[in-house]
Amino acid sequence: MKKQNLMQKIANPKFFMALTDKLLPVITFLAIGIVAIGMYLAFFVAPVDYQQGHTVKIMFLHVPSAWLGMMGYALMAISSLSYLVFHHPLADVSARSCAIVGAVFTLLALITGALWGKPMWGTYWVWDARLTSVLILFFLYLGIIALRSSIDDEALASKQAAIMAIIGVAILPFIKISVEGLNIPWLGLNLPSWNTLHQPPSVLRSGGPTIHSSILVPLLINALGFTLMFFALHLKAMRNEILRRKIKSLKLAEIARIRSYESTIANF
Amino acid sequence: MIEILLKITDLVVKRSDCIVLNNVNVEITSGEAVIVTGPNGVGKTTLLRAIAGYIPIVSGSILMKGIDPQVEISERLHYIGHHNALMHALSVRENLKFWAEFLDEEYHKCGNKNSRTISTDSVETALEFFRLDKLAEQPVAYLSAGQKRRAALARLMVAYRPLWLLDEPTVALDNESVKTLTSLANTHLRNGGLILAATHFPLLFEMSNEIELLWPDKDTDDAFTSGEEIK
Amino acid sequence: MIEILLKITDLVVKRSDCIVLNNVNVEITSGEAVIVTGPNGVGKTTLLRAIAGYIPIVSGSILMKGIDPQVEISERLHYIGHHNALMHALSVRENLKFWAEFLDEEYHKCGNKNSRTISTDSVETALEFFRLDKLAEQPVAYLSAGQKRRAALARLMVAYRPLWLLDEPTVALDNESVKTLTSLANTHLRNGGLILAATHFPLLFEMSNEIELLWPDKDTDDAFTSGEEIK
Amino acid sequence: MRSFSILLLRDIRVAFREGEAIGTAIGFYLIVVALVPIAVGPDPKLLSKIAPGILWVALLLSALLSLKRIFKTDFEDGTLEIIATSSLPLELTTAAKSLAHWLTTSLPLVLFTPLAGTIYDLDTITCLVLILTMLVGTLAISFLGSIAAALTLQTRQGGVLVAIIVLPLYLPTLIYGTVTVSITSMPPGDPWPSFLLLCSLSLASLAIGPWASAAALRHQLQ
Amino acid sequence: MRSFSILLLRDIRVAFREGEAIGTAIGFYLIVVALVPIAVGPDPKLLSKIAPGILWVALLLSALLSLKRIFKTDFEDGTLEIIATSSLPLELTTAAKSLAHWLTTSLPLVLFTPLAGTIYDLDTITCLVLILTMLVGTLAISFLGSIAAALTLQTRQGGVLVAIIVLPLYLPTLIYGTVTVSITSMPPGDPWPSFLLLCSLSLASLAIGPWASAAALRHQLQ
Ligand code: HEM
Ligand SMILES: Nc1ncnc2c1ncn2[C@@H]1O[C@H](COP(=O)(O)OP(=O)(O)OP(=O)(O)O)[C@@H](O)[C@H]1O
Ligand SMILES: Nc1ncnc2c1ncn2[C@@H]1O[C@H](COP(=O)(O)OP(=O)(O)OP(=O)(O)O)[C@@H](O)[C@H]1O
Ligand SMILES: [Mg+2]
Ligand SMILES: [Mg+2]
Repeated sequence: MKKQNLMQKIANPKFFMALTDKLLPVITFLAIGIVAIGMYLAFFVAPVDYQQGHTVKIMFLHVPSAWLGMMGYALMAISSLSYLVFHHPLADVSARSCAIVGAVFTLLALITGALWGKPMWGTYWVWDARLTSVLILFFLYLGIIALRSSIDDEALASKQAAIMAIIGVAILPFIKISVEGLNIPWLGLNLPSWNTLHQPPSVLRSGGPTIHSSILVPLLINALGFTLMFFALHLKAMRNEILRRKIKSLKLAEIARIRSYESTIANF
Repeated sequence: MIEILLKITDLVVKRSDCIVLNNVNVEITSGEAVIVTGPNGVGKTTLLRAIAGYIPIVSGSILMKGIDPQVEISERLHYIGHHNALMHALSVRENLKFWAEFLDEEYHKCGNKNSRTISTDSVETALEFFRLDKLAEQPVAYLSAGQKRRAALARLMVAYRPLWLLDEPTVALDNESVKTLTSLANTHLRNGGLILAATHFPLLFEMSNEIELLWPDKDTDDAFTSGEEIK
Repeated sequence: MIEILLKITDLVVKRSDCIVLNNVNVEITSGEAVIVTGPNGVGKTTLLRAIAGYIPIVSGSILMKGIDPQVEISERLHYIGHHNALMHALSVRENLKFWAEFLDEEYHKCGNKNSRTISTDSVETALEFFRLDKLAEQPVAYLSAGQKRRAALARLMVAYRPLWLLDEPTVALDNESVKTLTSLANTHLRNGGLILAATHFPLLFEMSNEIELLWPDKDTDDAFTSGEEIK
Repeated sequence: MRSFSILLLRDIRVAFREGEAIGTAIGFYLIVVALVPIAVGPDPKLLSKIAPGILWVALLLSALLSLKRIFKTDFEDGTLEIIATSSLPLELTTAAKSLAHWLTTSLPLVLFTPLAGTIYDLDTITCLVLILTMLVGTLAISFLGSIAAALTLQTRQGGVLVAIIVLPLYLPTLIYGTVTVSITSMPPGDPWPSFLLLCSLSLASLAIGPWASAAALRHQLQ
Repeated sequence: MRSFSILLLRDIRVAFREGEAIGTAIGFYLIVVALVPIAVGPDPKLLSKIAPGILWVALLLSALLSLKRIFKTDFEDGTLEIIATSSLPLELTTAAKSLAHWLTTSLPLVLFTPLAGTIYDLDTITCLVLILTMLVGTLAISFLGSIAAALTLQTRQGGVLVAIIVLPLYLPTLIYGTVTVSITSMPPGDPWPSFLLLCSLSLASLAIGPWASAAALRHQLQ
C-alpha cells in the first residue's frame, strides 16, 4: 500500500476510529477541567456588574454557546463542501454530526439569551436583529436535519444536505451585518444596523476587545473550554455515525449475499 | 452511413451501496440490436440507466465511437423507460411537438449532416405510424395504458438519435402495436442505428443478439454471459 | 364449496361521455377464469373497473350469485390494476401486513364460514411464495419494476376474495414469476374462485375461456363476440 | 370497527414515517410565526396586539398545507382503489383519514402554540384561551379540509388550491375563534356565546366533512 | 439557445393549463391578505402599520407553495430524464424552469399587490416602493426556491418541507425588502443602501440558484 500523508491517514475511517479512541478521553477531560476553572473564575472572581447584578453570570454560558453555534455551522459548511468535492464519507459524517451538535449549542444560546433577556429587557424575546438572525440559524440547522431525515436513500440525503448547508452559509455574515450594519465606502454602501437592542460585539470586533479583563479572561477561558467540549461531542457523534454505517453496510452485504442466493432458486 | 460502436467494458454499478452490476461487458455496432434479458431485479434497468448517464458508474467505461467526441453519449440516445414522459395536462400532439422541437434542435446543433433533418411534420408521421392521429387532440390523461405507451414510443420518431435504450418497450402494447414497434426498430437498424432493449417479452428484431444477465455468484465476479446469436 | 356466479348482462359504460363498452355480456362461474383480450383502448380496463364499481354503469347489470346479498360485489373481489397500491415509504412486509389486516378483517365480518381464516402469517407465506422474503425489509421504493409487481400480486394471498380482477398482471414479470402467478391462479380456481383477467400476454390458466373485445362497428351495436373455449 | 382503527393507525404510522410530516408542519408554523414580526417590525406592544390573530392564521395555513397529504399519496399509488373494495364505508374511510390528520398535524401545532405565545409575550390567560379555541377549531380544519383535499385530488395543484377552496369555509371558525380570545383578553363582554358557536361549527364539520369528501372521492376513482 | 426558450414556453403553457396554477397562487395571496384583518381586527391605523410586512409575508408564502411545482411533475412522469438527454445543460434547464415560475407566479402576485394594498389603505408612494422591492425580491424567491424544490424532490413531504428549507434563505430578502419600504414611508433615513443590498441579494440568487438546483437534480435522476 502506498505511503499516505497525514491528512489521508486521518481521513481513513479505521485510522480515525483508532485515533479518536485515544484522543476523545483526553479532550473530554480537558474540556471539563477548563470549563470548571472558567466557571470558578466567573462566579467567584469576576466582579458583579453593578447594574446587571448576578445575572451577568449568564454571559459566561451564553456568549460561548452563541459563538459555537455559529462556528458549528461554519464547520458543517466546510465539511459539506469537502464532501461534495472529494466524496470522502468521513466529511459527510462530520457534516452530519456538526448539524446536531451545532443545533444544540445554538439552542443553548437562544435559551440562555432569552433567560437573560427577562431581567435585562423585561421580556424573554424581542424581534431584534441579533436574536432573529440566530433564530434563523437555528431554523437552518433544523431544516438541514429534516431534509436529511426525510430522504430514504442515505447517499442522496447526504449530498442534498451538503448542498443545503453550503447555500445556507450566507447566514453567518448576515448575523454580523444585521447587527453591525455594513459599510463599504468604495461602493458608497453604508447600511445601518437593522433594528437591534442586543449588545454590539465587544470581544470579536475590529480594534480589540472593549470589556474589562476581569470579565474578559474568564469569558475567554470558558470559550476555550466550551470549544473543546464542542469537539468532544462532535467526535463522539462522528464515531457513533461511523459505527451505525458499519452495521448498515453489514446488512447490505447480507442482502447482496441473498440476491445471489436468490439466483440458486431462479436457476432451477 | 457512418459506423457507430457502443463499447461497455467491465462496468460496475451500485444501487444504494450494494453492487448490482459487476463487470458487465457489452458491444453494439451500427445496425445491431442487443436484447438484455434476465430475472426481475438482476439489473437490466440499472444497466440502461447507467448508459444513459443517470446512474454514476463505480468503475469501467462506456464509450461510443463514430460520433464527434464533444457530444455526450446521453445526447445521442433515446431512453424509453418505465415512465412515459408525457405531460398529462397537454394533448398527445402537444407532447410530441414539444419533444420534436426540444430534441430536434439539439440534433441540429451537434450537426451530423448525413441523416435526414427532422421537421415538425415528423410529428404527424409519428402520430399516424402509431395510429394515434385520431387521439391526437385528447389530453394524455384520457388515454388507455397502451395508448400512453404508444405515445411514448412515438418519441423515437420525432427526433433522430442513433442509440435507442428501450426498457420493456412492449408493456401494455397489443400485438398490433408490437408489430408496429418491431418494424420501426428494424428500419432504424437498417439506417445504421443501435438498439439496446431490456425485456421479458420475446422481441424479434433483425440482427439481434440476446444477452442474459445472471445473478452474481460468489466465486466468479463476472455477472455476465454473452448469449448466442438468434438471427 | 358453494357455487358462485358472476353475471354481467348488456353492460354499457361511458368514459367522458363517449361510449366505451356497448352491451357487453360475460358469465363466470366458480372455478372458471375468463381472459379478456383486445386491442389497446378497446375497454378492457374499463370493463374491470366497472365491475369493481369504480366507474358508474350507464345501463345493464352486474350480479354476483352465491354470496350473501347484503355484501357489495366490490367487497368480494381483489383488483390488481395498473397501479401497484404499495406505499413507497413502507417496507414490503409492512405493506402486506396492512392489506392483510385491513382486507382480512372485512372478510371475517361478512363471515363466510367455509373457507380458511387468514392470519397475519399468511403474509409470510405470500412473501415466500413470491420470493420476496429476502426483500421484505426494503422500502418499496428500492424494488425493481418486477419486484414491485410481485409485491402487488402478493396481495391476492393475504386476504381471501372469491373474485379476482387482474389488469395485465404479468407486466414487468419474468417467466419465473409468471409461472408462480399461474400456479397461484390455478389453486384459486380449484378452490372455487373466479378470475377475470385482461391481458395481451397469453396466460395459461386451467379452465379458462378467452373472450375478445372488439371495436364497436357502426351498424350493429353489439361490441362483443363470446370467444371459443380453449381448455 | 376494527378496520377503522387499522386504517387510522396505518395513516399515523405513515405520517410519522414519511419525512416527519409532523415536524415539517410545526416548523412551518413556527417559521410563519417568526416571519411576521421580522416583516412588521419589532414593536412589542404592536406585536402582542396582533399576536392571537397572527397565530390563528399561521395555524390555519400550516394545517391547510398538509391537507393535501390526506388522500393524494393513496390515490396516486392506487391504494385508495383497493381500500374502496373493503366493506368499510367510504364515509368512515374519509373520517379515519381526517382524524389521522387531526392527530398528526393539528394537535401538535396547537401544543406548540404556548412556545409561539411566549415569543410574542402573550399573557397566560389569553394564551390558554387561545389554545382552547384552537383545540376546538382545528377539528373543523381537519374535517372540512378533507373535502377540499378530495375535490382537488385530480389537479396537480397541490396545497394551494386546497387552501383556496376551504379558506372560505374556515372563516366562521377563524372569526369566532379570534373573537372569543379578544373578548376574554379585554374583559367587558361574555366570551361564551362565540365559544359555543365555535364548538357547534366544529361539530357540524365533524358531521358533514366525511360524508362530503366521500362523495367527492367516488367520482375520482373512475 | 432555442431549446431554452422552447422549454420556457412549454413550462408557461403547462402552468396555464394545469389547474390554473396562476389563479390559485393569486387566490391564496389575496385570501391570506384578507384573513389577517379579519383575525387581527379592523383598526385602520394598526392595519396600515402592519400592511407592508403582511403583504410581503403573504407574497412569500404564496410564491413558496407553488415552488414544488417547478420540478415535481416533470420528475414523476419521467420528463426530466428525457430533458437530461438533451444537450441543454442542466443548469440552463433549471434556469428556464425558475424563470417560468417567476413569470407565471411571482410576477402576477406582484401585479395584484396594488389591489391588496387598497384593502389596507396604503398610500400610493409606499405602495409603489413596495411593488418595486417585490419585483426585485421575487427573483430571489423563484431562483432560490428552485434549489429547495430540487432538494426536496424525493421527499414525499411536498410544499411544507420546501418552505422550511427555503424560508431561512429568504429572510435577508424579506428583511431588506420591508426595511426599504419602512424607511421610505417614515422619511429620516436613506432607503438606498438596503435597496441596493436587496438587488445584490437577487443577483446572487440568480447566479447561485440554477447551478445549485442542477447539482441537486443530478443526484436524483438515478
Ligand atoms: C435569545 C436571545 C439572544 C441571542 C440569540 C443572542 C445571541 C448572541 C450572539 C450570536 C452573540 C455573539 C455575538 C458575536 O460575537 O458576534 C451574543 C453575544 C453576546 N450577547 Fe447575546 N443573545 C441573546 C440575548 C442576550 C441578552 C438578553 C444579553 C444581555 C443584555 C446578551 C448579551 C450578550 C453579550 C454581552 C454578548 C457578547 C458580545 C461580545 O462581546 O461580542 N445577549 N449573543
Ligand atoms: N380517464 C379517462 N377519461 C376518458 N376516457 C378514457 C379514460 N381512460 C380511458 N379512456 C378511453 O376509454 C377507452 C378504453 O380505455 P381502457 O383503458 O379501458 O382501454 P384498455 O382496453 O384497457 O386498453 P389497454 O390495453 O391499452 O389498457 C380508450 O379509448 C380511452 O381513450
Ligand atoms: N432506487 C433504488 N435504490 C436502491 N436499490 C435499487 C433501486 N432500484 C432498484 N434497486 C435494486 O437494484 C436491483 C436491480 O434493479 P433493476 O430495476 O435494475 O432490476 P431490473 O433488471 O430492471 O428488474 P425488472 O425486470 O423487475 O425491471 C434490484 O435488486 C433492486 O432491488
Ligand atoms: Mg426494470
Ligand atoms: Mg388497460
